[in-house]
Amino acid sequence: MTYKVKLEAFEGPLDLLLHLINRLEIDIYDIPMAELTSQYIEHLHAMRVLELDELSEYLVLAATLIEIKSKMLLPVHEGEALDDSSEFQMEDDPRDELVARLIEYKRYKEAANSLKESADDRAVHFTKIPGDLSAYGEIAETESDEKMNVFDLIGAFQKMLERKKLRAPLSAKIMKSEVSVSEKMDNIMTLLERRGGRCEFDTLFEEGDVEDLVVTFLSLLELMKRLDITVLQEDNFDKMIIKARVEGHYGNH
Amino acid sequence: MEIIDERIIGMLESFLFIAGDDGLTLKHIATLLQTDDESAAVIAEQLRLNYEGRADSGITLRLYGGSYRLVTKGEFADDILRMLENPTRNSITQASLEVLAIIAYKQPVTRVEIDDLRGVKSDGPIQTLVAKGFIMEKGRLESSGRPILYGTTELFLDKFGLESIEMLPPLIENDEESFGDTDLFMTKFQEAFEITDEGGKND
Amino acid sequence: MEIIDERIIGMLESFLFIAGDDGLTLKHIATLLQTDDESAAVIAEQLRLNYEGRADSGITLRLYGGSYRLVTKGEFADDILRMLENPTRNSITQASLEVLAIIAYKQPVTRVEIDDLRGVKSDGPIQTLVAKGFIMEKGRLESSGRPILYGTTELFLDKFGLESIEMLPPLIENDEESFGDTDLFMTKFQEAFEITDEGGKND
Repeated sequence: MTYKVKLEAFEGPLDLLLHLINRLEIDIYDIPMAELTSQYIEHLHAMRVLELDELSEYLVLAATLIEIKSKMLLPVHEGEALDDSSEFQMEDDPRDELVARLIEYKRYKEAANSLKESADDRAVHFTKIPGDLSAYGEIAETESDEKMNVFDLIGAFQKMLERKKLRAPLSAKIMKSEVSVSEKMDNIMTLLERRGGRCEFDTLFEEGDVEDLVVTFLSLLELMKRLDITVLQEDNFDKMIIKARVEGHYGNH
Repeated sequence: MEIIDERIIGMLESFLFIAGDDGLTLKHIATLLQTDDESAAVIAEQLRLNYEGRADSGITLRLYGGSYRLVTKGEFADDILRMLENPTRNSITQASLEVLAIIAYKQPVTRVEIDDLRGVKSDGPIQTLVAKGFIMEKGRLESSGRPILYGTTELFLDKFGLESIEMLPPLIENDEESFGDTDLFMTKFQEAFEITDEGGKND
Repeated sequence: MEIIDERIIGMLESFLFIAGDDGLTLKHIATLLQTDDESAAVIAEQLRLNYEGRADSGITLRLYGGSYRLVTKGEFADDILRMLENPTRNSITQASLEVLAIIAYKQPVTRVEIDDLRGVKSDGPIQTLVAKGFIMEKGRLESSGRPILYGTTELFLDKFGLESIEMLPPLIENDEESFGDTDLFMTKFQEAFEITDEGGKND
């Protein structure tokens, strides 16, 4: 029989254990060790087909579960009280440590969820790039010898990436004057004319965003197809040269 | 209530506008407005109230990580996101979030402590969080191996909408009730009945 | 006169706010507000009138070179000079920090590459960083114009407490986490179960 395992990504053995406790509606303060252990191990069997790095961590917890289970099966040594204080020493429940770990882990798991919510709330507010103060005058220098923090660099970089995501559509995407392939073909021919009929392939690709570059490339292909230009490369890895067709020369036919 | 000069509110707005993403601390605002921290806070609050009260305002004022920043109002988020080609919202994995939560609450904290708490290795998430600028090294523990102590950054406070690390919501203490919905339901049920009972006695 | 929806004025403000110094053309505004050029112009004019009519507003709307952009009001120009005298933390501005981060991680790198990455001109910050001795010329790119290649200096390593440039913490440039153990886990998990399922049917 293949048992059904809910396909969920577990963040580790404790996470899997919490999941089982929830699903089996177990009272965490009175865990039926036999049931939980067998369920846990069943899951491990299902997961064993995966070669997970974390498998060892799951196995460690399995060992712990089995150990607790066996401890609970041992008879309690009742007659061993040697002094009066013993009645205050409640019998240590072998499950205590595990329960404490689970509860602690669960607290942070919940904190993680609330952080996520908080981040989602924050993400609906956008801000702007700082204004260029140098337009107003010289910025005062507060020279200091203090050490700088390399993690500030990372923060600055991440902030910039985020800002770029916003700027891309605002500045480039919609505002850009789109050059069509036919316009670009004209531009290239004019340029070639001005340069005495030839130029380096690379010079055509020096500026523009990806889209411009694609348009330029398509234009070149079209011009080549029409035999308006030829592209030469003298030697392997040499610079490619674009030559305008000389009137009257139609290839080598 | 003291009436705040309208001009000084406008002045603050112009400062905040220029500061943009960098934001301004209360101290900095006080210096710029040539006043004390307390008055600066009052003026900032008035500016915020102005924004919130006006439907024709697209921006508002927020305090994140100790810096006041002008930000767009949440109600326009969808309109703004519509312009983005591929709006990638916080793509942070559950594992990274767990590690981040542990660091946020227990900082400064070592990797081993985090591993122990989660029951799994946390190297990957820690590396991700450093690269995202949410956590940083806050020194080393003076013990064998001198392990790195991790703490959160200002960017973390900013991106998670927190005024300061003290403003993190408290961890759930004893969450006997939160285990299983049935328990929660029973507790609430009992509470409800206790109230009714007491009400009865008072008659 | 036609009454303009207050919300659309707010929406325009939020768009203009994000656009910053680049501003937005009328055409662009019309697209964003999903209306025609004429209405867009009316809405923009109303926003401008709102700003001009309010003493507690520090910003206003200007049309320069075909682009609408938010600017601080002229009357606060003298006050803004105080921001020059009281620059934000560290003595290094966010802009310089960004440029420094790009150079540190991507060196050797040309000014054009830096501009592209940031989406704004970076001449100012580059000059500042050269003057501070954090970056320097590391040769020229062998292409037309032979642009300068920038890299970080020894002083940079020293100030940031790095033994070598390799000691910079790793960076993630896209939002995807490269440590996607969970995804891999899920894929493998599902694969494994599909196989099991098929096995079952054959029985």
